[in-house]
Amino acid sequence: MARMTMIQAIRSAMDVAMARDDNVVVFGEDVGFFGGVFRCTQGLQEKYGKHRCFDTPINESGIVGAAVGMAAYGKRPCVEIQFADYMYPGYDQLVQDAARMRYRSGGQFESPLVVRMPTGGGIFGGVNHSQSPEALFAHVAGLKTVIPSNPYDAKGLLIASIEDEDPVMFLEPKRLYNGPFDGHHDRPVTPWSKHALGEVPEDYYTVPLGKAAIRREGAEVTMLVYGTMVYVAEAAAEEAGVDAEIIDLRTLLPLDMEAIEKSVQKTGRCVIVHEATRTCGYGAELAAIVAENCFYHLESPVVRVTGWDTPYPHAHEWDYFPGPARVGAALKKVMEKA
Amino acid sequence: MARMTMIQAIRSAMDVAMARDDNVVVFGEDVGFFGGVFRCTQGLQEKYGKHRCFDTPINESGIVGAAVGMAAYGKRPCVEIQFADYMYPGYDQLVQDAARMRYRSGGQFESPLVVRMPTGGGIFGGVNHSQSPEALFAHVAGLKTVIPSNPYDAKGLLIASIEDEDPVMFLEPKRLYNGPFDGHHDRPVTPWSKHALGEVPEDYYTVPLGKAAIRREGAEVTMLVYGTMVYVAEAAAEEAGVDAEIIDLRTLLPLDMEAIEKSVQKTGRCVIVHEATRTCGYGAELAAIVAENCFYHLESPVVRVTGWDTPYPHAHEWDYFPGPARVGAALKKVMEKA
Amino acid sequence: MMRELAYRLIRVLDAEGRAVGPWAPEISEEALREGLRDMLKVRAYDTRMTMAQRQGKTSFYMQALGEEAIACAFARALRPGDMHFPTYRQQGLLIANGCPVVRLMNQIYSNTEDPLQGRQMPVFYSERDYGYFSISGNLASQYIQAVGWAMAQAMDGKDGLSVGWIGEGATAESDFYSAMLFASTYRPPVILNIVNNQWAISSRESLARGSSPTFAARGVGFGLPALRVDGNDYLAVYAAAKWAAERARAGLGPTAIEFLTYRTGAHSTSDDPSAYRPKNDSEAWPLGDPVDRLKQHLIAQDIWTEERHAQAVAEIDIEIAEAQKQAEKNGTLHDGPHSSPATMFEDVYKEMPLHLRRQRQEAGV
Amino acid sequence: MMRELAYRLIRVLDAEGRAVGPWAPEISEEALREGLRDMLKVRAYDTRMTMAQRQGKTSFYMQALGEEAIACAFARALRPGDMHFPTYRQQGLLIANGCPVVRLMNQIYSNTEDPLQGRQMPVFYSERDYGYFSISGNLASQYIQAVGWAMAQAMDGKDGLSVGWIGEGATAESDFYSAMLFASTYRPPVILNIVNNQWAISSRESLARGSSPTFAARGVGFGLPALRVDGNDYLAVYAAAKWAAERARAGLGPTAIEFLTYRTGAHSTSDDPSAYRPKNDSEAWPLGDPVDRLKQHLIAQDIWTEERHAQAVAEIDIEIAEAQKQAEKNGTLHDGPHSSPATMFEDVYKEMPLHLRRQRQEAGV
Ligand SMILES: Cc1ncc(C[n+]2csc(CCOP(=O)(O)OP(=O)(O)O)c2C)c(N)n1
Ligand SMILES: Cc1ncc(C[n+]2csc(CCOP(=O)(O)OP(=O)(O)O)c2C)c(N)n1
Ligand SMILES: [Mg+2]
Ligand SMILES: [Mg+2]
Repeated sequence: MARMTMIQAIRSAMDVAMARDDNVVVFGEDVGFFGGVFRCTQGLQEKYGKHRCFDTPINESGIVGAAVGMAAYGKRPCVEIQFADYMYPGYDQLVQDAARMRYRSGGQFESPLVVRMPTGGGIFGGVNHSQSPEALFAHVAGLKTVIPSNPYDAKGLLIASIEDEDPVMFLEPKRLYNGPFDGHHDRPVTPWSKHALGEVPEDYYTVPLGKAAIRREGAEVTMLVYGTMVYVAEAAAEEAGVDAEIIDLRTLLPLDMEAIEKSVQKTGRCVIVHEATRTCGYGAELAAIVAENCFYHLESPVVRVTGWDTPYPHAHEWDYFPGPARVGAALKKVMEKA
Repeated sequence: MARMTMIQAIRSAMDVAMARDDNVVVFGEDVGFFGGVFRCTQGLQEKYGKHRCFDTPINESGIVGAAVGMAAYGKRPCVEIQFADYMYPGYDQLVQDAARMRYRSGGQFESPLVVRMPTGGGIFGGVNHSQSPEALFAHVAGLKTVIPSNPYDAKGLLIASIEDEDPVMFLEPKRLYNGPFDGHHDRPVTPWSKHALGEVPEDYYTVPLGKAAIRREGAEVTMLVYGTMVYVAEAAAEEAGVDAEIIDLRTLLPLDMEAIEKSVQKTGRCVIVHEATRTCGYGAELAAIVAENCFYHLESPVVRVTGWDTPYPHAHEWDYFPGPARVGAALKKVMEKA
Repeated sequence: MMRELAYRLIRVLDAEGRAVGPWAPEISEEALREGLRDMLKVRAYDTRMTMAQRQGKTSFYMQALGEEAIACAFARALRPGDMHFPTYRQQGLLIANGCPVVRLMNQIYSNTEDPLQGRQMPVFYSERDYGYFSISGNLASQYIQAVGWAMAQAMDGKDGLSVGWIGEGATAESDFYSAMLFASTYRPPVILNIVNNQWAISSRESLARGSSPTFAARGVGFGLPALRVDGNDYLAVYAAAKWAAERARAGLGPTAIEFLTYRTGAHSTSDDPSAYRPKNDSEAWPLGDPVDRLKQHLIAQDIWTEERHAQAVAEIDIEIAEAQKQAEKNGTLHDGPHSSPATMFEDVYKEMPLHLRRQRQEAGV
Repeated sequence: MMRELAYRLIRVLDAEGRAVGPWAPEISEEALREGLRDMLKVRAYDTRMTMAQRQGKTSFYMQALGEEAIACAFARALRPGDMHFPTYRQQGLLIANGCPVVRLMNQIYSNTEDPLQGRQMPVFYSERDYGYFSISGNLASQYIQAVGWAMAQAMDGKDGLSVGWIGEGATAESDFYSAMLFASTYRPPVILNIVNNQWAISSRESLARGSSPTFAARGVGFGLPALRVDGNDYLAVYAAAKWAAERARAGLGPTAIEFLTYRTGAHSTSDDPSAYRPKNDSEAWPLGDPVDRLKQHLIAQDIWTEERHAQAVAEIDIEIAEAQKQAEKNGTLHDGPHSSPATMFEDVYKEMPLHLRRQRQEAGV
């Protein structure tokens, strides 16, 4: 066991995966010699050579497209898109090719690749360094979507993703790279070294895709969250004095529907929180599922707390971010109407 | 007044708009001399010249990107993407540039452009000629999304879209180009000339964005539909003998929330139908909105009938398509559980 | 100078059917006759399937009429294990590589024996065992995938190679650029073919070419060796393919090749070119019929005769007709049978997730 | 031959500061001094804003250290009404075009007078009145937009032009290709500039260049006139800009220009190049400091002295310091004030739709 930040845990996952399987290759913009702008791939080129970890030209469609070709051949590419905001030029390759490869080829070709990308705001990244595009992946049949919220999960989920036979979109909440963040931006930052989930085995282990984690058991309301919002939910529930059951989804697709249904059927209330824009965000799917499958157990309407339906602003970051105050208000709202 | 197919109505809309405003320009793959693979732009190059209606190289990012530049300059580009399935290479320009232009430039530059694209299945188009990507647009703050279901609306909405100051994604259900289609693929096709909404004024008029149309008033259940599904809903309601209120949304964003809320508060039941894949489809947003805003009026869970979460298959098209049988079953289900 | 090859035209067969000039390849008599048969087979297959579509037996078809030499000669110049990343107009690769015609027809009919289980539109084949990558509906995405495949192969130290195929119209797509760029940067063993058949649905090739005199010139911009070849000249295609393949296998990196040809037929069965091109345009085309040109060469060499030709045409037609009968026993699109609708939910993921299992149940299949 | 210009290097200033060779432009003494002052101003502005970021007054900054000649000379060679589609490293265009520095600082500080109302990260300016298009965070998308703007201008029969700007690293993006292609096909009045400062964050220019000897050679692949110019030579930049602008205004179509320079500083305030490039790399750079080179030219011509230079530096520093004080009165990022949070909901659509009005209400702003 070691103390790791989320960056170190992610790096360790690639290191372990590359050591175990020669077919694992890592590439992307600035990931080779430099080790990535967030330093997640630092040291991998030195350890595994330029054929296993290398820089690419700045062309996201090229990165994903080359990965699709390599994966079809038999490699296991784990590529980095520098920011999730920059995945759009590679989206066609993901949707039309990676996601459909096995289906359209009758199983002759597959796309076992991972696309890692830092996601989310809270770092004054403004319009183009703060986006949360997870719903754009979840809507696409054939893709899997993973968002870890801590170093332990990040490593275990990333190894599982690299070993997975399907294309996995691996979203890394960049606000969590160095420590949990509960949305109280005016308070000092806690490092991972002070958090239980910053304790990470140095060797191989996996956290299976498709299984949620209950971060806090509770009786009054179910909170469906992922990534940074796990900590915001924890803070908000505590501050609001609500006995919330906090479910960290970890994998958005496949989704742990059973965990959700079980919890909401128990609590009868549900608050969903994410940073992405609201309309057609992943929270819409969660709300729809809960409304469809837990209708007769619900005591008040499901409430979504999300980023507003605007681009992510720079100066007004904290007015945009769904922080503990807004989440707390939602908790009170669902409790009130009981 | 004239009898028009949806193709003729769309063509007439561009004709009227080009005649009224020299800044309206029309371009895309095969749209110039040939008039488009679905012939929606036929005759426009001859009438308005090669500077106003022209062919482009096969590069969707180039088409949208050039349109963004022209629109910022002061033109009103109305471009065609040959199939909605081929918009992905242009998605970056739509999301990161067109949708955010006014916002990020403090109002100095705008993106008044229209992207027309044939959408949906039912024509044996298989994986890559059948997609319904509307949710991918609705999730993006700054875009508007329109889907007409008949020639009258198509013309009025397209003129309104061209005149609109925001970027409008104009999805044309290709299965409706030549006549309404209720999903009974084994029956003869009705042409638009036999439908009241095939009656279209030859001159200028608009149908405002953001206003739904009630196609059928009813007391027992609200059906939220758009495009081809309007006719499937009509057939299903009639066959199931359910007194359904059928709302044709016409514009997905901005959404006519008030019409939806009013209807569901009246009927207490809601069925949502679309052809796109289910997870994170537009139906999720509709279900979430209904569950949030009409909770205390709902007598049974909202039900979604959608395309399955798989690519759109070729031979099994009718097993995929949400036809009257599946929609009828949903109607019975929401009624049953009263 | 190397760069100039991008602006010339490599030809081998002259007007009398002689193989002349520095590019005349070494090729056996039997290989020449095989080449001719491959092309005839493609043409017969195309004719039958176009007809089958008209007869309502399937939804769609695309022929390669007039362009047969390119895929047929290229396939024969390569080795088993090499992987083609084709467009919808390279059925010649499959036929020259020995893929049974009945397999292809099963795909066209989306019947019970369709290797793709009826999921894909006709002609969107996938035949891994015949070196034929799964065809994507969105143009050009395969081009960069071919480069990725070649990079992977090079990592493993294998001497196989991959071939990207693209129509001249689709070179306009951005993935064409990604492919040229990655090829230029990493220099993996890939051949990047551009089939310039002068039309992209209704658009002339000049729309995608712009101010550049040729498509091969694009390669010059990336510092890649680039050839421009008469695509209706079986021997020129074969020679260029051999040259590029040897370079790739020797570790000298990628080659870009523009093949000049002409789309003699409609874009697809959904298309009617009379709306956008002169009726006799196809007759006026100067590169000639690739089948006739190779036939003339064989006859000129005394290794073929008009009679043997007529006989070959007849034999091949019978063979294709037989295959068609056999395929139709497995079903046709509109009359079935097809694979079970339950297959629709398979292969989306390696293991079917809960939401899909629930949906399959809802579908009752 | 025209094509060869893509493989050479156009220079005007020699080692002694003389303007020599066929590209030496006609330019007045006053224009030369203005050019020098523009560059000094950019440098002073960069220095102050980099410092302000370090002091925690804003979140981010990007300087153009060592590359000042390119934007400054180019701006002066163009006309009001021409539109630049820049990257984040062309602040020189704004300063040379007379945009008040305090306006720029207000943007850097996201304060109450920020023309973009605090929405954008620092340096993502938009200044329509100064011919400066709104900067996008996603690389290269502006390049094809510049072509679209030029097409629109040509439709209207105006003689204005547009200029696309891109870093050499970002030429790898597909929108670079779309732009070159549309420029090649439609030949509108656009100039497509590539600023090759040899680094793209940690990547060397060769990664994006691949097997081609230059970036200008990309233009050759599209049949476009393509120049390669010493970007640290104010006169060479000015001359190339004038040449390309005249061609464009005369209806002769687009020009591609590669400017060779060197990114002397870090990529941004978030970056520390010591992790990926040798410390003395920047000193070894042979093209020299563009400010020194122009200064030397002026002094050699006897229209400038070391004293006047020192005085100009001091004056400009005071001017920038004054502007900074004024800007800080309007607020800084972390201490505010900012525009009202309600502005966050504005300008998403021309008119605020119901769902946003509801959200604004929910936000209580
Ligand atoms: C991304 C994308 N855009 C548009 C299309 C529609 N489309 C299919 S084939 C075609 C023409 C391609 O022409 P070319 O590349 O010259 O190939 P050819 O048909 O001549 O063999 C077009 C525009 C598509 N399939 N994918
Ligand atoms: C689509 C996209 N991909 C990646 C990035 C991240 N990024 C920002 S600047 C940069 C390097 C650009 O280098 P270059 O084009 O040479 O410009 P320079 O910084 O040298 O001026 C990268 C990779 C981005 N902004 N957008
Ligand atoms: Mg073609
Ligand atoms: Mg650079």
